[in-house]
Amino acid sequence: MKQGIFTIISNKRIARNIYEIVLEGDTSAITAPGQFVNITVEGFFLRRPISVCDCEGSKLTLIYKTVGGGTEKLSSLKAGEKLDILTGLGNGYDLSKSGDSPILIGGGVGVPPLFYLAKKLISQGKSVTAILGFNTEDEVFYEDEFKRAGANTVIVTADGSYGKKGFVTDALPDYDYSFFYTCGPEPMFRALSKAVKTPGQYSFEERMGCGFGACMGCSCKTLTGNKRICKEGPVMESGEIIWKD
Amino acid sequence: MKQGIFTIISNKRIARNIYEIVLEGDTSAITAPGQFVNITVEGFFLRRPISVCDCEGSKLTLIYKTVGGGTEKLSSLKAGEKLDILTGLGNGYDLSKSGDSPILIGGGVGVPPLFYLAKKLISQGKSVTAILGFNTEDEVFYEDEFKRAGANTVIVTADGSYGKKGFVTDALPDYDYSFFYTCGPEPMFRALSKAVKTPGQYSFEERMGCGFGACMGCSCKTLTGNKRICKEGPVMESGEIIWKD
Amino acid sequence: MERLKVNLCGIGIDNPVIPASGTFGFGYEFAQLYDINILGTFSFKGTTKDPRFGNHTPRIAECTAGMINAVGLQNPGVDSVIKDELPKLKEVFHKPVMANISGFSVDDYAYTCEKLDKQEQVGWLEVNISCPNVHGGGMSFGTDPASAAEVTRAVKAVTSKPVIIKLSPNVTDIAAIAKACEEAGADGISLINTLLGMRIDLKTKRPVIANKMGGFSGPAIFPVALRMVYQAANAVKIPVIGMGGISSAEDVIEMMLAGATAVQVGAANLVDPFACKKIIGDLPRVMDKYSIKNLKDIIGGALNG
Amino acid sequence: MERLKVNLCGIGIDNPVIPASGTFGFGYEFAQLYDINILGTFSFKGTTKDPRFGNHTPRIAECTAGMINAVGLQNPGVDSVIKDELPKLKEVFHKPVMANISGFSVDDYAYTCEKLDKQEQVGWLEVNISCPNVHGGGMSFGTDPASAAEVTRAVKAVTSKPVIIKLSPNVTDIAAIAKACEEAGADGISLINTLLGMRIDLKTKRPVIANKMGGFSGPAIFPVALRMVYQAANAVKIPVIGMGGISSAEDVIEMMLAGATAVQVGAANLVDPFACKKIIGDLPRVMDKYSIKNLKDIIGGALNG
Repeated sequence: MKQGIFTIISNKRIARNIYEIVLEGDTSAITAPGQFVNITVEGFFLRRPISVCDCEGSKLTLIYKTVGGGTEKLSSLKAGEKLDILTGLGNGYDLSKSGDSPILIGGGVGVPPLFYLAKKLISQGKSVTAILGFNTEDEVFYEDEFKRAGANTVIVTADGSYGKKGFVTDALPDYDYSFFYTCGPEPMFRALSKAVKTPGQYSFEERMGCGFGACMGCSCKTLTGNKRICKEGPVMESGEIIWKD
Repeated sequence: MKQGIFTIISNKRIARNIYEIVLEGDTSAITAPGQFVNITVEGFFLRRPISVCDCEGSKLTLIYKTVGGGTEKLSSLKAGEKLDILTGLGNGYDLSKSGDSPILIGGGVGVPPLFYLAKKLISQGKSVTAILGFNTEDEVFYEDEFKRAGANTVIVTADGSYGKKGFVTDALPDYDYSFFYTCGPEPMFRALSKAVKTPGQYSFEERMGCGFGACMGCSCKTLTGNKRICKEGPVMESGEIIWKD
Repeated sequence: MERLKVNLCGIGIDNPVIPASGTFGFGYEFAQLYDINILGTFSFKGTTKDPRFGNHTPRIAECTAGMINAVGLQNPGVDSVIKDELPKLKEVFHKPVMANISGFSVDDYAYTCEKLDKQEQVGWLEVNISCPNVHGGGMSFGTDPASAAEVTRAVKAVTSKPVIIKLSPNVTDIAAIAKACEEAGADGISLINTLLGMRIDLKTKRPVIANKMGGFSGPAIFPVALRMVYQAANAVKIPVIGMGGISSAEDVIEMMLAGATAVQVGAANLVDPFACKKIIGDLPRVMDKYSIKNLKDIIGGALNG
Repeated sequence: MERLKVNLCGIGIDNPVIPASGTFGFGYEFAQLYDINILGTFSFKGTTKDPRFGNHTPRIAECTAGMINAVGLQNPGVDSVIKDELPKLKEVFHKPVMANISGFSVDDYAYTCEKLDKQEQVGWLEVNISCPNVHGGGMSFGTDPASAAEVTRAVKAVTSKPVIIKLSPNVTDIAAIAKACEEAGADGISLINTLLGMRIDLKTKRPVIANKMGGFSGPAIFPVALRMVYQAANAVKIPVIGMGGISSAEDVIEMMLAGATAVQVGAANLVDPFACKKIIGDLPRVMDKYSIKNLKDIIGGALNG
């Protein structure tokens, strides 16, 4: 983990309530896709944890949804403004488990970390399929980016207004895969856990105090013991998760 | 009283810890020299009350001293930034009492409201003398402005590093005057109250909650009853003040 | 607007937004800024049997997201309030007003409440029991269930209008105090009064305010206020007026979900004289955002069960 | 640096800055960021007799200038703390550490304190009495002078190191609790623990945290903390550790003027992991600004007389 001051290069709306912010700064603490950063937003006490969507050299790309005052304030910031950010938080996805043809399954604002993951896997010569689920057409983002990165990209929308109609679990049976990586809402996870045919990794969300393991605010029980989602997580193995119903 | 959004035209240091800020906005509520405005500084709960130093058309000039976090934040603001300001607060000085040759006696950061007063009195054809007291040379400000406005201007410094050495009360006996107007620290007021040869008006300072008479945070006792320094004050008649020792 | 209306102790009010006592004077300063008849009502300056100048200055200290005041109940006394203030108020405010009463003995409270109860402009009597009991070793009436009940009974015995007891938050068990007031006949309770707070001036190394300690208010105290309103509303059946750091329409809704029938807005009026007008104006939009049709339907929505 | 040194219950510490229990874990996360030996000491994660997972999530809610937590004393239990955590801590921290102990019965406290008292890394025992007393109807030990004294006596009977009782602020009379602990043999007191607070989610209309209420901390509570430290320091002669919203060197000095011999920094560590390092670094400059030669000289500087 590192604390750094980042400069905003761009901060623009890319879908309904969805923003992409590109930052310049010291990204050396970011070691794996699936990690997150924690951002101080002036006027708000707690930092805002946001997963890494892309990271190249000193360029850090994040995608966030405006869900309250903090993210709305963040969305109002302009190029050139500075942000205090803790980087390199969480464990991230384990690329060594992917096999030759991993599948990436994202839901809504859970899609961004999978983009960085897709790029890394493809750079290792893997054949990557990405199933990206959204509620409706105007919430869809990053389809072209995934395609340009070389992922076999499938968009599904719950209302069928764009791509295939239905949920990610409706599209999943059409594909063979060696391993899965997913990020999205827990209802999607629960459906997925019954539909997947291989082991995989899930990236979880929880309200966090610190984001670096100090406050125990985001603990969860797993088959391999208590874990802090911000520290031993957010990525968990399919085999260790205890599903609440 | 009016609430208005003002735009900063300039905000610059003019003496040690002393800043002059020029603002553009609706000044129609400002009706008399000696009134003050109350400024919201982002990140601070209470507004900062500052007396009016000059007001011409939509142009409002204030002079303030950096005494803590709020005024330090204010001094960091740049031209073009906006401020939420309550204007036209307090009673202000009564020009009708000046007579032909009023004397204005200011101490340190108490000098600014006397500048607006001097301009108004001179515009009414009065012969104005201004005795402005400071601790030391690098705290002196607005000497030229008073002179250009047409006031017979005398600077005194406690350490003699500039102008006449001593306190305003040392300079006072050199002049005849029909009435006095003063603003400054209370020790100066107490000394002045024993030295003046005519009635006059004092402008007082107190920690304020609201600045417009709602909270009773700045009440004081006078010979004419309880007064709120922010509402029935800040200007009081020499004859009504009860001096604490 | 129908969807904002609530019923406070048998009196319907157009909306639940009520400026808190001590932050709105007797209304005139604000009446010069906007038509204060848009308010549900307001609670006027705390009134005592005899005139009071209050504490020495400084009476005010600033805090992160709040302020401390130690005004000390400055007011002209109940007779002058009836003779001078209420007639002036009548010209600018045409709704029932909430009378706020303080005292330093049980008899004080009864004496002042009985006089104000007879004024037709007065709709409710809000009794501030956070004052020191001079016959009880100076401990506040509001910190002891028995004293709180004693004041409530004494006031109820000599009045006919709804009596709302304003509770002090500086207690171990707010539910016990609330229950004691209800059992003693209170028609409603309001909380929280200010938290006892303090600041020290690093330059002088002395307390900032002359009275050393004072009442801490502002957005900083909202989570404590919300918790106590929730605990009190769980403990009593009479209406609860929630207050403490409310400064937005969102805060009003959160406080009502915790069990408040109406809310009071205090410190916010001092830093933004238009705060209550803005909050009332924002309510319909914020209600729409959270799919709330009528405010009265959300009262206590987050309570157990 | 000599001018920052203070003496805490007979143990000299290099400076009065102490990360508060529950915000610093067992130190490792922070040891990766800076040399934690620059700290006066730190108070480690609240330890209980048996391992605890704590409360359901969400455990965290945000507030204006603060946060609410309801972690529920998650910890591996005293045996694992001694076997696993302390040896790991020894590698990164070479000063006496403050052990923080919680319990749900008087015997719990005595059992856990006795074990930790024997660890040579442990310099002080900080006993958190804000926990519910399962044999006392669930009321917190810290809300009743007799219960607070009972815990203090039981712990003192089985320990040799300085015992510091950590007080709950959710009480009517903090001075009475502080006195009871002193009379029962406490070597020091620390306060304030978190204020009980709550937030409600306007979208779900339910409390934000699973446990409904939780401990409110952060800069918002500083004026209440300062007031209680001032009241407690006026009431007892034993050292007082002040805490509650401290996030700057200025706050440290203000708290010491109110009577604190040392201070704890809590929530600030969570939003800025370098907070304590920055505060210690800023102290000399801020002391110069306010003409303070040695910190130990300002302890209680604003107290009566």
